[in-house]
Amino acid sequence: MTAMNMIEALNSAHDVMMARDDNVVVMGEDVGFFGGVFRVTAGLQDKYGRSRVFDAPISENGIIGVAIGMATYGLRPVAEIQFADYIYPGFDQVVSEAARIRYRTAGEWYVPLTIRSPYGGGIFGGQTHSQSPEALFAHVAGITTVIPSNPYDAKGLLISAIESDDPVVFFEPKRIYNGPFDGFFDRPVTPWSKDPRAEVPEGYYTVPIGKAAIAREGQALTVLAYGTMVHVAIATAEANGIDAEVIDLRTIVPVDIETIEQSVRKTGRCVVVHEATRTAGFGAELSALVQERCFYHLEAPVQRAAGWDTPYPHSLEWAYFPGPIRLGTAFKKALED
Amino acid sequence: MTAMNMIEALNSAHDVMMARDDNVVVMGEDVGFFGGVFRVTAGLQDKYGRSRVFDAPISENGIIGVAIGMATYGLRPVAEIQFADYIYPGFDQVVSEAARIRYRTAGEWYVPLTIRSPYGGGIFGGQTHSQSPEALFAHVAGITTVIPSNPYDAKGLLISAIESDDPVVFFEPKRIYNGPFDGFFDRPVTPWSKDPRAEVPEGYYTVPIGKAAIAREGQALTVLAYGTMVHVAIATAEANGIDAEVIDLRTIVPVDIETIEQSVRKTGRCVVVHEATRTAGFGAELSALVQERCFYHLEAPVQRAAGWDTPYPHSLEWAYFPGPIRLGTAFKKALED
Amino acid sequence: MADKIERRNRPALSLHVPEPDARPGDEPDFSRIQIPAAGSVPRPDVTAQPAETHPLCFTMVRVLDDEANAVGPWDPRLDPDTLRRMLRDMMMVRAFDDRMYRAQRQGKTSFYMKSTGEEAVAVGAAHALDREDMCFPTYRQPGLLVVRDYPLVDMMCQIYSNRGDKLQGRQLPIMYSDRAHGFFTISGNLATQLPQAVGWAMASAIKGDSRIAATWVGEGSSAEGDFHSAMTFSGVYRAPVILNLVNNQWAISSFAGIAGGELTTFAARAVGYGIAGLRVDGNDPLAVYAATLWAADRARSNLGPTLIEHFTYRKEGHSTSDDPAAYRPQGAGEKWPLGDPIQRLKRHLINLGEWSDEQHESLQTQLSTEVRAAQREAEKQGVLVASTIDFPHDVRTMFEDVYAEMPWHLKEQQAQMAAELETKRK
Amino acid sequence: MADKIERRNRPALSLHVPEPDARPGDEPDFSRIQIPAAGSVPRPDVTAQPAETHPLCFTMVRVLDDEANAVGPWDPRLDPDTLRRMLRDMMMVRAFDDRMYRAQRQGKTSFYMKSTGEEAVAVGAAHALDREDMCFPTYRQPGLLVVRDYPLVDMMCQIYSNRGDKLQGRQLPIMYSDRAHGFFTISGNLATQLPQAVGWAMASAIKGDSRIAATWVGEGSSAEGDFHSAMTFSGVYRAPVILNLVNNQWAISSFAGIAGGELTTFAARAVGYGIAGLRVDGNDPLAVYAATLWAADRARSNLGPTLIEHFTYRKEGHSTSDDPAAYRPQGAGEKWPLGDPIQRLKRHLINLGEWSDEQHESLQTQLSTEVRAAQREAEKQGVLVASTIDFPHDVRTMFEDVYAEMPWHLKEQQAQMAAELETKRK
Ligand SMILES: Cc1ncc(C[n+]2csc(CCOP(=O)(O)OP(=O)(O)O)c2C)c(N)n1
Ligand SMILES: Cc1ncc(C[n+]2csc(CCOP(=O)(O)OP(=O)(O)O)c2C)c(N)n1
Ligand SMILES: [Mg+2]
Ligand SMILES: [Mg+2]
Repeated sequence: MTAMNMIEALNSAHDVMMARDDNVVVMGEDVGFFGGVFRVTAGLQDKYGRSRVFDAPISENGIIGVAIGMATYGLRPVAEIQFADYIYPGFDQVVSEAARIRYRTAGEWYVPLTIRSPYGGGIFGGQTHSQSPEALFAHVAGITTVIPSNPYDAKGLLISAIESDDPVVFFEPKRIYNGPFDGFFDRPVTPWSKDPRAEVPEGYYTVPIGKAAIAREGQALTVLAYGTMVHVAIATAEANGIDAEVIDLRTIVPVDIETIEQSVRKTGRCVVVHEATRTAGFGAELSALVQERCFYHLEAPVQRAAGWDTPYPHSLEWAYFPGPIRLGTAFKKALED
Repeated sequence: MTAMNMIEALNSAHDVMMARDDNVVVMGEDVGFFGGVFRVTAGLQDKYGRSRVFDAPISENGIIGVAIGMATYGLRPVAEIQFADYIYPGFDQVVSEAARIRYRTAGEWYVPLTIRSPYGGGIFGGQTHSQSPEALFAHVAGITTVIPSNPYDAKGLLISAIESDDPVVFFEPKRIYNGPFDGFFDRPVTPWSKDPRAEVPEGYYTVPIGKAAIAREGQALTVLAYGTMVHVAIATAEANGIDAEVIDLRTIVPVDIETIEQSVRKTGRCVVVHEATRTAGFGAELSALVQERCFYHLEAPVQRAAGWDTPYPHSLEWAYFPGPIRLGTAFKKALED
Repeated sequence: MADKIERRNRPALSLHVPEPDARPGDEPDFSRIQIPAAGSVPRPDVTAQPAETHPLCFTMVRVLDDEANAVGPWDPRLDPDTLRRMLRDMMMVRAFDDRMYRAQRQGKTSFYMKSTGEEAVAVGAAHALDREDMCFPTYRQPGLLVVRDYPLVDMMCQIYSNRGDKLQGRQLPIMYSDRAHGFFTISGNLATQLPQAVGWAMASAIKGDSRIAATWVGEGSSAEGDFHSAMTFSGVYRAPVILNLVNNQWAISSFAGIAGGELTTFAARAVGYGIAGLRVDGNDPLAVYAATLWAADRARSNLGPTLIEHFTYRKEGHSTSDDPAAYRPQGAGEKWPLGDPIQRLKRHLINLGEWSDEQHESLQTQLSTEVRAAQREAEKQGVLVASTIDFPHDVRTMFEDVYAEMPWHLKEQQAQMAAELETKRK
Repeated sequence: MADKIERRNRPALSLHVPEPDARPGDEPDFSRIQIPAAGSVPRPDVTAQPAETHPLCFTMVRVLDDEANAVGPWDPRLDPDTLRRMLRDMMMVRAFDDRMYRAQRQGKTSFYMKSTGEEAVAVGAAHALDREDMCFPTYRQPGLLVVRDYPLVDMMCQIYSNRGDKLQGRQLPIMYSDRAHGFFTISGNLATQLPQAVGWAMASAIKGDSRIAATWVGEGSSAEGDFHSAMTFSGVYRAPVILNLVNNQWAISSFAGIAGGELTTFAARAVGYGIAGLRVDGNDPLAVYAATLWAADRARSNLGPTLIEHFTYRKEGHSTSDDPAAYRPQGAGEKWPLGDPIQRLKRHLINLGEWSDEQHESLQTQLSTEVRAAQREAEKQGVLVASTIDFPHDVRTMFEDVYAEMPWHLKEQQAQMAAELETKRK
């Protein structure tokens, strides 16, 4: 066990998998010699050579399309999209190709591709370094979408993603690369090294895709969250003295419905949180699922606390970000009614 | 007034607007001399000339990107994407550009662009001529998404879309271009000419964006639908003798929340239907909204009846399509509980 | 409202919109098409620098001359058996097309697309490739399957979406897929196969394999961003891939000028990316064969990709959903100055004394019989019946292969669907 | 698992991954860069066929020679006042960059990007364009705004996202936008501006206007599909647009070879699309000016687009978030064989007897004073303070301009946000 931050844990996942399976290759803008703008692939080119870790032209369409071709050959490409905001030029290859090739060929070909991308706000990145587009992928049958919230999960889930025989979109909450962020932007940041979830085994292990974790147990209220928002949800509960059960979904699709149902049946109240814009966000799906499946256990409407339906404005970042106040309001509303 | 089918009504909307405003130009694959693969732009090149109606290279990215440039000059381009399934290569230009330019420039530039595209299944078009991607656009702040269900609305809404100073994604349910389809695929199709909603004024008129219509009044149950599904919902109600109120949303975003709330408050029961895949579809947003805003009026969980979470399979079309049986089951469930 | 028009002392700008030389009612007009003499184009060494091939992008590699004799440095000097087999394969594609087109017209399936007039493009290439090389085609290269002896019955079952369809009725007719025959699943979204082919080829290079990839795209579809990705990535990493651009002059109703064909050749794109390029008479199976072999040898020597423009003509409608009489002169295909690939190879074989009209006719009959027999066989497994719930495939299969393992929500939906079907059946 | 490797009697394939000539620790190595003599390139008539320009894509239009004298047919013969103004504009860009870079380092804003070494690219072009022509830039052409006298204070307020920022703090620093100055809003998503510029130019042509458009893209970003769209559409419709490709050798940490620069020039792309192309010494303001004017005249004559590759060097880091010492030799910029654009124009003016070291120094001081004064002025309206809810802009503005009219759901959210802020303030 070593204390690793998210970046180190993700780097380690690459390292472990590249050593185990020489079909694993890494491609993306600036991922080669430089090791990625967030350093997630640092050292890999040195260790595994230029034909397994290399820079790609600035073409997300090309990166994903080429990676699909590699995957159908039998490699397990890991493609980095520098920021999730830049995945759209490659959207057709994800939706029409990666997601559909297994189906289209009745299983004759499949796409063991991992698309990694830093996502989410909180770093003053402005409109195009802050987006959370997970809902767009959740709607596409055939895509698995994974979002870790701590170093231990990040490594274990990335290994599972690389081992998955299906295309996985793996979003990394960049705000918590270096330390958990509780949404109190005016307080000093604690690094991961102080956190038990940063105790990461050096070797191979997996965290299963499709299984949520209970990040905080509680009786009064179920909070469904993922990524950075897990930490904000916990901090909100604590700041308001609310006995909330915070579920860290970890995988968005397929979502762990059992864990969700169990918790909501117990608490009878539910708040869904995410950083993405609210309308038609993944929170809508969660809210719909909960009320469909736990309607008679619900004592109040399922609340959503999310990013506003606007682009992510540079200087108004902390007005956009769904911090402890927005969450607190939603928690209280869910408890009041 | 003339009886027009959807295609004629849409063609007429183009004609009216091109005659009124010479900033209106039309571009897309095969829309020029040929008049579009569904003939929606037939005759326009002849009438308005090649520099206002012309064929585009097969590049949805180019079509949308170029149309955005035209819109920022001050034209009102109407861009046809031949099938909604082919909009993904142009997705970045829609999401990152069309949707954001007004915001990014604090209103200094804006994008009066209409993107028209036939969408939905029911014509044995297989996986890539059948998709319903409206939820992907609903999640993008800055985009207005409009879906008509009959010739009168189609013309009036398309005129409103062209006049809108914001980018509008205008999806045309291709299954009902020639006649309303009630989901009973084994019965003969009635042409629009037999339907009062096909009585369309020849000249200028508008149907407002953001306003739903009550397609069928009822007391027992509220059904939220759009496009082809409006007809299927009505037929389902009738086939099962259910006194359902069917709301034709017409605009997805911004959705007409007042009409929805009023109806659900009255009926206490709600079913949301669409053809798109269920998970993270627009039905999730509708379901979430209804339970958030009408929770204490709801006597049963909001039900969703939708396309399955699979690609649209060619020969199993009628197993995929959310027809009267799937809807009937949902209606009954919403009434039973 | 539009910006106020600024003209000052400048002349007014105007928009140029390309228009084909002839429209319905006009005589077909191919006078602007320049056809270099067969044999007039040099053949660079396979190890040549890309720049040495660039002049070839502005002319045309042709082997069969007007008398159907093979001339010049690109003559692949094939033995008569191979030539006869190529002839047979092209004839088979045409016989198959005719039969299946008719089946669609008879309502036995929803859709069909022919490759009439373009048979040489796929058949010539498939003969020059190794059997193990991987193909990433569009919908107009069924010839690849025919050359590789993919069973006709399997093709037809796919077209009928019937019980025998290994794709379980999921794909539009003619969207074949067969891994064993090195034929990648055809996508409905144009041009997506291009970067995929490049990626497959890069993977082959990464693994030290020896197989190369070949891909095809229409001139119309070459406007998609995927084309640019494929050119860029294949050049940068010297991927062992052949990028075939089939310029059949039309993209549904849009002529090649709308894709940029008015400005230069499509082969010229190779120049801008610094990769090898060839422009080939696509109705000349020997030229297609020779160019493909040259490009394949080059790829196998780690010298990277070649872009080949196949200059040909889409003789019939785009698909069964199309009527070209609405946008181009009738009978244009008959007047195509590069002739018909089957007729040209037939004549060549006759010139060589290796074929005769009688043999040709009897082969024709034999192929037609084969196709009919296959059709009978295929139809035993059903045809597509649109207005039915007697689906050829168990509806439960519909939920398979979305993921490797079926997640809970698909299992639930699968059960709902089964119940729905029960209700429907009642 | 990967396909079984097929090799038979074939040699093993291998992947080529381009690598720059020097890495940290090495001496900067520009020995592979070929620099034709200034004045050696012919200047085709503005009405020339595109093909006549294609040889120019493989050489370099240069006006200022090693002694900083203007030579050859591309010499635009500018008067000394214009030359001095160009010099001043480039110096202003550099002074501004230095100051704002420092402001970012002092924590006054979140981000900054310099255009050091590349000032001629924007400044030369802006002088050759009409004031009414429309620019679709990237983040490395602030020179366009400087030439068009956009107030420095306004630029700075944008950088600070402060109360004076007309973009209301919504955009990342340096993502300027100003309609009145013909400067289109910069996008964070690379290359999207290219087809937009083409569309704007097409609109101008449709309306019989006389204004043309110009756009810029980095060599790295030219790999995006948008580049292909822009080349295709502008060629097909002969759009009056200038497509500038700024090859500054680097895209963050990736060298130009990763974008295809190992294979041929970027200007060569023009050949493949059949449009006019030029390759220009981007550190030579007179060459940039002359090439732009040529392309502009051509566009104004309805002769369509020109692709111009500006060959230059990104002397500093990609942005304040980058440290080039991690991937390229230190001091490489100093050794760039095409020199510094400011020094070259300065020397040229001195050669002409129209400038002196003293004048240069005093201008330098004056510009620096101007910039500082502007900075003081701008800072009166605040700087970016990250950890605060004392937002420079009323939070309610955040919900404006998403749509022309605010829909109900944004109104609700706006009210919620206002309440939230109240709670926070407590
Ligand atoms: C992304 C995408 N856009 C549009 C279409 C609709 N479409 C199908 S075929 C076709 C024409 C293709 O022409 P070309 O590439 O020249 O190929 P050809 O049919 O001539 O073989 C079009 C526009 C599509 N299938 N995919
Ligand atoms: C679509 C997209 N992909 C990736 C990025 C991240 N990114 C920002 S700048 C840059 C490098 C651009 O290099 P180049 O085009 O050469 O321009 P330069 O910075 O050299 O001026 C990258 C990869 C982005 N902004 N947008
Ligand atoms: Mg074609
Ligand atoms: Mg660069």
